[in-house]
Amino acid sequence: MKVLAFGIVKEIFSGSSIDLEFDNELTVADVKRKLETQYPKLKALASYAVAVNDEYAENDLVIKDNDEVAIIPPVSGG
Amino acid sequence: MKVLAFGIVKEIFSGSSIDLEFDNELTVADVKRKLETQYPKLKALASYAVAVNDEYAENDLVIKDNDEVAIIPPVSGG
Amino acid sequence: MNTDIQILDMPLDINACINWVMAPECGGIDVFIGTVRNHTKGKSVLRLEFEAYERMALKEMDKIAKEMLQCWPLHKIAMHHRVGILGVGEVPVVIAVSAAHRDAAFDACRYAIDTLKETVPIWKKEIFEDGEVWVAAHP
Amino acid sequence: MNTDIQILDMPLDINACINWVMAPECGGIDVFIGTVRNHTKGKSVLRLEFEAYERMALKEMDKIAKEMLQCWPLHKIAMHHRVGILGVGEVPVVIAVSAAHRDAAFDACRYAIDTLKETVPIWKKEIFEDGEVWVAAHP
Repeated sequence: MKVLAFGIVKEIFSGSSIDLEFDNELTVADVKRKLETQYPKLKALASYAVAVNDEYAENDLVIKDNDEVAIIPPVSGG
Repeated sequence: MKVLAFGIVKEIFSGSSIDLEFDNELTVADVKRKLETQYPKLKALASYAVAVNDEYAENDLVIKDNDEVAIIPPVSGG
Repeated sequence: MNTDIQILDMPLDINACINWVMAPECGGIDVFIGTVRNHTKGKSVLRLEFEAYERMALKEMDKIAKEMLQCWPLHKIAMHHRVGILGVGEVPVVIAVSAAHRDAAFDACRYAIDTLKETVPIWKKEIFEDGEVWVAAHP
Repeated sequence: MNTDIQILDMPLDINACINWVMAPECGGIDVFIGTVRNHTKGKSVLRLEFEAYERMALKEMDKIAKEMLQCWPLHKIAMHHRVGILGVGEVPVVIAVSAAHRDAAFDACRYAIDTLKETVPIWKKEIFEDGEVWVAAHP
């Protein structure tokens, strides 16, 4: 599964996306858990959300093949 | 005493100013009373204020020679 | 001088107001632009005529600006009001307020237009096809 | 179409936003202009770098505009956000809202910028003389 990174998450991932190992069906909560294990610095953020197909996703959402997954650190536009 | 008129008061006075008879010392309240007798249509306005020397004046202010007196009908700028 | 207050008998320059308040120490600008509406209470408006007791109006606008500067941490205030005959879509008033933080700019700008409409001796006459009326004159 | 929502990597055109929302049926326009401030928390800012998750950001901005149109009687909304490197004094965001009556324009414009800062996936990095920081990233 390709996971897009923005803002500070690009620094944490050392790139604008990573490939996450995807053996069985994953929920958003699963993705967060996996990423936090792999990139502990995520836990130091004030907060972060996961977007699936350009929409903020709840923890229990099941991610499907071809979904676009993105990590959204605290936004600061305007 | 010269009294300036603006907006609808110019129509009530039929001009942009009138001369008010000035026998003894007048307060703002006196001016209002005199004008309302002479121009009863003033009483039909939603309200009106009197300005003396470019400032809104209270009823008990005594008007002096050379003061600039103006009738301020309801404002509607903006 | 951090206020620019003017009464003008020509089209207002919105850009000039914005550029005048803009500054490196500011994070936000709120701008209110009044425009002449083509109808009021269901009647078509052809044009508006604005008249000011100019010296007093400038004084009252200045008071508003001073109050704004006292109440909020603002940087600059531009307040321009037009007089004369204005067609539909033209701009009778522009108020631009800059501040380090946007809340102050929003609050102060709104206070400015609300208070201007209550205290500044400027009057408008609405001209319809079948007559004209001084706004707010009668109950 | 009564909304004009854009993310641009060139200087925003404030005038274009204002002219686009202006209409004969409107009495008031409120405009918020964000500007890059030269300091934050006592430190000098050299420049800002804005990054957007563009497709999602446009969607979220569009949601905000739809909510605004549902909550207030508005005429038109322009919401432009810039990305890339901005110097002090430059404009990252312009929101212009027109309405028949000013209260709706003020309320909706403020809602727009408040909500944009909370939900729209755009990030800014502050660049100082001695380093840089992604705003709001850490507690």
